[in-house]
Amino acid sequence: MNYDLNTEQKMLKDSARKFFSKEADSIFIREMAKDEKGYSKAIWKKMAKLDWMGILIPEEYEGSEMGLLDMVVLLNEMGYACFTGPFVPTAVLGVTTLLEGADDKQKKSILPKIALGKKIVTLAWTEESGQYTSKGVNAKAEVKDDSYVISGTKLYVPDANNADIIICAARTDSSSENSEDGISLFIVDAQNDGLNVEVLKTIQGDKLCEVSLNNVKVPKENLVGEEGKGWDILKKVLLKAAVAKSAEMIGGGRKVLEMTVDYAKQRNQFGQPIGSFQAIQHHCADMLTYLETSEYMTYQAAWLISEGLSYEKEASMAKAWVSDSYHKLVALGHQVIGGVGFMEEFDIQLYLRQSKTAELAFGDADFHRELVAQELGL
Amino acid sequence: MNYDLNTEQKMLKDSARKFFSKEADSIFIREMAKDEKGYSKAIWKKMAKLDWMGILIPEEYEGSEMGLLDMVVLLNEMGYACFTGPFVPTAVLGVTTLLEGADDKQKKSILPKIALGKKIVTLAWTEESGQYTSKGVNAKAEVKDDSYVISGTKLYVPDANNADIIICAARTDSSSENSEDGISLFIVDAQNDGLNVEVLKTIQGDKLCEVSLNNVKVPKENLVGEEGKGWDILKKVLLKAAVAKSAEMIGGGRKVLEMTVDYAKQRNQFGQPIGSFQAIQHHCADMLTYLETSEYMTYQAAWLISEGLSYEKEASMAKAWVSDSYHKLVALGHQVIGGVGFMEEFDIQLYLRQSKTAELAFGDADFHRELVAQELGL
Amino acid sequence: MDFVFTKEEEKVISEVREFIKKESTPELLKETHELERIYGGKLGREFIKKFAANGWLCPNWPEEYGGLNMSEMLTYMIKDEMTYSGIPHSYVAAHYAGATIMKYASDEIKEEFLLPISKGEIEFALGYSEPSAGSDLLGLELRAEDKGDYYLVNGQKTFNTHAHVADYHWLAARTKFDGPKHKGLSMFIVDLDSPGITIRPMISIADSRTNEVYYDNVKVPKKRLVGEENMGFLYLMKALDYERMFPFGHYRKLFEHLLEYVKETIVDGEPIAKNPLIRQKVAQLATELEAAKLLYYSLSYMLDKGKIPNYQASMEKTFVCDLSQKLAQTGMEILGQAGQLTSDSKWAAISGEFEYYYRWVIVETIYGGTNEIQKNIMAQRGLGLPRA
Amino acid sequence: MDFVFTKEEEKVISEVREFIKKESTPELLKETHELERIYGGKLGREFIKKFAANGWLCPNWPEEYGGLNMSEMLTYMIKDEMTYSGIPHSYVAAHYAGATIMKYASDEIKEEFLLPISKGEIEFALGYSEPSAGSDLLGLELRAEDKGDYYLVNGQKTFNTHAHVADYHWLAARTKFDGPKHKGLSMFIVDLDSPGITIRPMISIADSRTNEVYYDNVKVPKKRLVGEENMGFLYLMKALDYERMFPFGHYRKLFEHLLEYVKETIVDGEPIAKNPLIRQKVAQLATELEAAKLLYYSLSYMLDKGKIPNYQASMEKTFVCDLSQKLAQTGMEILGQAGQLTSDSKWAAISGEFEYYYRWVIVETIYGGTNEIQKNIMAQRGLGLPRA
Repeated sequence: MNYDLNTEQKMLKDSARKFFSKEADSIFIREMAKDEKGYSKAIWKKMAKLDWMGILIPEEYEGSEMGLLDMVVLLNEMGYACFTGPFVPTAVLGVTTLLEGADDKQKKSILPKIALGKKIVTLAWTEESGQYTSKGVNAKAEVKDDSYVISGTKLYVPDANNADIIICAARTDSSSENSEDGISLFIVDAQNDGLNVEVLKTIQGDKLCEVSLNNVKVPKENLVGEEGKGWDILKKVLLKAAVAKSAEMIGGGRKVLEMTVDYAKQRNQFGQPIGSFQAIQHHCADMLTYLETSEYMTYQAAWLISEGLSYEKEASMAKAWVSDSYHKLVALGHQVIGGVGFMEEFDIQLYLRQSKTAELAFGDADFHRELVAQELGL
Repeated sequence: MNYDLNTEQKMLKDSARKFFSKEADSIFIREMAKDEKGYSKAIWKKMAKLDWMGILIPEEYEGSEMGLLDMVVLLNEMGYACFTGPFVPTAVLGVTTLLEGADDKQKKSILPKIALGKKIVTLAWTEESGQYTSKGVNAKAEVKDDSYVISGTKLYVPDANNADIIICAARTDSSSENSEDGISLFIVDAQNDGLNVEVLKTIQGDKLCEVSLNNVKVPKENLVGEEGKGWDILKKVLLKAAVAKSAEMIGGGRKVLEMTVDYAKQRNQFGQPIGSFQAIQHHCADMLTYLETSEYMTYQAAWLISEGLSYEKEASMAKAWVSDSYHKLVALGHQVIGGVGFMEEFDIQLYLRQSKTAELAFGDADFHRELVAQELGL
Repeated sequence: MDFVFTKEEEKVISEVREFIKKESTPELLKETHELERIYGGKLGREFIKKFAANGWLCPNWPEEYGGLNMSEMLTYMIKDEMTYSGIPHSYVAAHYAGATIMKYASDEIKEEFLLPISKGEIEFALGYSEPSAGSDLLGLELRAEDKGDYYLVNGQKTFNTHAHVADYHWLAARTKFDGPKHKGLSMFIVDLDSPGITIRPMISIADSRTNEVYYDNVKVPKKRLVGEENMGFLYLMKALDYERMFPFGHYRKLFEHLLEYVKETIVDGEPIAKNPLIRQKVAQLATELEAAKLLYYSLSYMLDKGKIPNYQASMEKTFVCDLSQKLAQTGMEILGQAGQLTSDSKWAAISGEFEYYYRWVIVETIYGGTNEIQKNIMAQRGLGLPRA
Repeated sequence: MDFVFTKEEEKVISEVREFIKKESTPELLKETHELERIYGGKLGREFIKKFAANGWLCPNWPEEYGGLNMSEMLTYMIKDEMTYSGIPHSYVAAHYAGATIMKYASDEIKEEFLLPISKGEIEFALGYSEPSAGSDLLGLELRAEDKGDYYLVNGQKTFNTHAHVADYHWLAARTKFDGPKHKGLSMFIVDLDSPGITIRPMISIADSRTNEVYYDNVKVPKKRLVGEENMGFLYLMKALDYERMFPFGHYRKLFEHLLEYVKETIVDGEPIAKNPLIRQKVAQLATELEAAKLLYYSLSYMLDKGKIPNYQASMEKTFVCDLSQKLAQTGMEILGQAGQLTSDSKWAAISGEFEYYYRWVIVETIYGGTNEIQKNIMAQRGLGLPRA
């Protein structure tokens, strides 16, 4: 076992830390939450120049082919900065879906553009129920001539408002008793007729969208993978995205712990720093424990994925554990910081919001515990 | 609203406190856990003289007809002393079952004897699954001539080893799809042929028994209530017994809190009483909160029952809340008392054991929360 | 024992309920929500004057001061109903300062303030916290110097929630600058439009407003000193004992909305009400709300018997505030993705109430004395454990 | 990064597994269980001598002292396997005292003790706690007075778990009676059959035995002083840093038994494995065991890199000990009524293992430093928070 990042990963981590602290301070984060698009094209271009979009993309498609562990290193820093925007939808969700399911032609046409920062992609999976289940997919896609025609409403689609391409899950066959059969994935041009995107307002101000599809025509060659077999792809994407989301959470958690401990050292009450009171010390110790266990769980899952080993159980364990832990960590941080932390201008609140949306994204703790139970043979 | 006991109840409480501290110190409690019978006949007689067996029994059957709230006052003190034995099986389980279901003749023949301390009664409900559910009742009773013939194995029957009469739940009809139909209750003489009792060893050393019935013949007139309608009786008995058990737990909880606070005041480490450390203070404050909320919940449920008002939701809430709270309270007490409390000779361990058996008796917290959900219309 | 309200109590409370139903408008409820349920908004003031005309704002006060001489039990019941129904329910003058004025202030102050308070005509803003005085109130440094006819006040307050809508400041100030800290505080009633007072907004993560209040050579007439000079800390502490109650009708209502949601919602073709996990969560919340209710009314019962709750009030406060956070989190778990949407989102669940409260409840375990301080009180006053 | 063991490590551990499988008997496991897994029983001694002959008792020790010069990672893996398989795994000499002897003791002591220790031939009993020295070790009062050739020792120890089966006492005593408390302790190795030593049993709620040890004018030869006089507290603290590990293979095994039970059990006609509540509980335990594993091996990784875990060891200890209590409680919830039955009851679930562990785990968050002390360490050493 080896708990350390390698030299390249450490460099990536350092440069990401510097990048975000320079480009995206907490004032910027607040602006983006209110901003219609929620991201800055200028920063996007800089990120592309750093080759971050292509971390998961094989070299043949212009990526750097580094793997999910490296992506996790970067996302950790993104979470530390509370940075949002279309990066994860594009470089994780979009790329992973295409890598798992797309044919060479599709990959060639999209992945290099992603790697160069020229295309923003997202995945439209969940619908009204908000559930990452096969039963939750009810949009319909019917064959008509050389096209599929898709209708339905996808919800909670991250950054669809910014996307050039929306990979959309829809049902091509409803006849099977097993709801996992009959789901297909389509590469949909966001400019397509009949497609409408509306941003939903969330507690974090990240851009989750409603994507309405009203007889949207998609050429047959835009089918990703086999018709009706989309669920096999989605299952893998879910777990990888869950690990990516865990990485953002451990980054946020690290920042919250730092803020909290700094405050506890500086704030005096009753003639001494509040950090000298046992109750505060124990809150901080609990936060530290939540954080370090979360880090280990996340890195382990990411490493397993990067190595091509079996990762299902560990990925779900990570998302379940990190979701719960981050929630508790932030609550303790607020409790230590007290009234000041309740104010909009203190940064911990940004992380309170982040923790809630991250908890819900790609399956919450209960959801992933159920997957763990399945992996245990229950 | 009135949170106070009335004068008679206070007197009952005081005299019970005195009685148990005189008759049943913690050495005695330890002896009884190892004793084959688990109770002292001499003390039983004294308790009978105090009219405690008849608290729930109407005056016409020689009881004092005081009601469940008064019983709870007494049981609170019994729990405080960690006192076990056939009192609850007889004076709560047995009496309540008979009051809910028996006919006048049956009552006349048994209740006065209970009131006078001359009969020990218990209720044999659960079986191998240990579940207080209708599906859990699978012993069979078949009509043969003027008798029912009962066969099956009842488990976790409290004090069956001491009982003169075992009221036994068995299935007289298995044809209905609804498992609640077809259950009947029988008054069974413990000396009956084919009936065998074996004491199971528990964590507390209270006397839960296996009662095997092998073609036990019971006269038809020993049927309690209508044939096949026993479940209606059991449902009520369950909730009343659950409240009685909660009363024992709040008594135990009070004692544990006292022991813990005493210890925290006397024990010095780092040059000061450990009770001056904030971590210890907060443990104790949490214990106090668990205790007082548990007391209120228990008394409210008991009062509702005593007044003949609707009590189902509050009774299940009480058992769920008290079971969880008592468990946590004892755990905190152990944490404060530390190594000394891990030793057999320190009394807190008696309450650790009591809390576990009480948690399981008459439905645990999960079980009663499910009942609460039903009461909420879910 | 007795765990129901009397017929008389039920009668009064049904009148209150009736009145609120008739008189509260959607606009009032909106204003109240936007003001985080404090008193002082335009519609709130109008409503409360009518409400208070029935004596319901300070029902436990003597009749001469505009009360009804009613029991604390009824007072608590009315407060519960006020919180439940979404009308303004956070009052400084009526529910914090009033009792102290009645007990310690000069006749002149009593005459000037008590009736207008109980009639809902004027409101105070709490002036305790300062940048260096949070949990440790004795750290407060705002100075009031005796200048003969008046006190000259200089310094800064923070987290003074009602200041932007209230008429007066219920001000704790240091009047003695040496000696033991707890023997140098005094209480004042200060016109908030006095020259030299500046009020600056502080915005919370629940979008609510609280304030910094700056005093720059503010002259406060001597007659506005409450009780004796340098006895302020005693008054503060006593007031906390008498006044500390934490009604939670709004959380009861929030729970009811959650329960309705659970009954009505079908996910992936299954009613979520059938899901054992959700059943457990909802039942647990209901159980804790029941326990909170019993704690809440135990305080009024004690008061009616002439006993002063102290650790009991800390217990109730802590229990309810913890519960509010559990409720918000559990609700969010049950609502799933829809829970994160704000009230103005088309797909928001339960009108975004949980999204809002999820942010709001952060402060519950902090203000009015943190959980940590309350637990110290329970341990030391309730159980006699020694101070460090 | 890398989250699997190397092939070499797997090879060693499979040899260990093989050996244990072959050599451990039901009688040994029974004795071990009855001795609460400490070393010192008759069968245990026989077994461990064979086991230690492979160098597996102190694999990280240098070869000259009977070790294999192996990595800490392997040492931790072997310890995990030992706990998992139910053989004796609580050693004072090999796992607590040994490293301190190696680092600080005289050559004479090293020569006399280190090889016998690593060969499993002798065992020590920990002699730290006293009636007035629990969490506060500096409160210890047992006196060792310098009498020229020997120390004269008087006083009382308590909770000295191995004393009734061990050969030597690893004794902390006060040798300086004035000045700062932490500069007056010394460590000794004392023959437990020395005249003047009395050992009295203390029985725990898990039926295990620990001891009070009384010293009445016991003469301890000077050569049995470990390291320098009055440096004992330093040695103790250093030893804690190096030696604090908390293997939990026995809890992993307990969980596996619970998982099997859940898979096999049908209640009221339904497999309990289908119950969503039980699924959540089991999955949560599995998840926490995974986190515990990662914490556990992080310590050995640090050690192999030459870093000394301090707050990390406290974290692992606290996490595992909390987990043991959750496991016991959750197991009991799942087993229902059958869980309360003791191992000799016909209807006991999982041979009464949970009933037993339910009692045992009480001590986990207490001994070896309470959770409260560990959290102080994490806050102060791990996060730099100031002492009060």
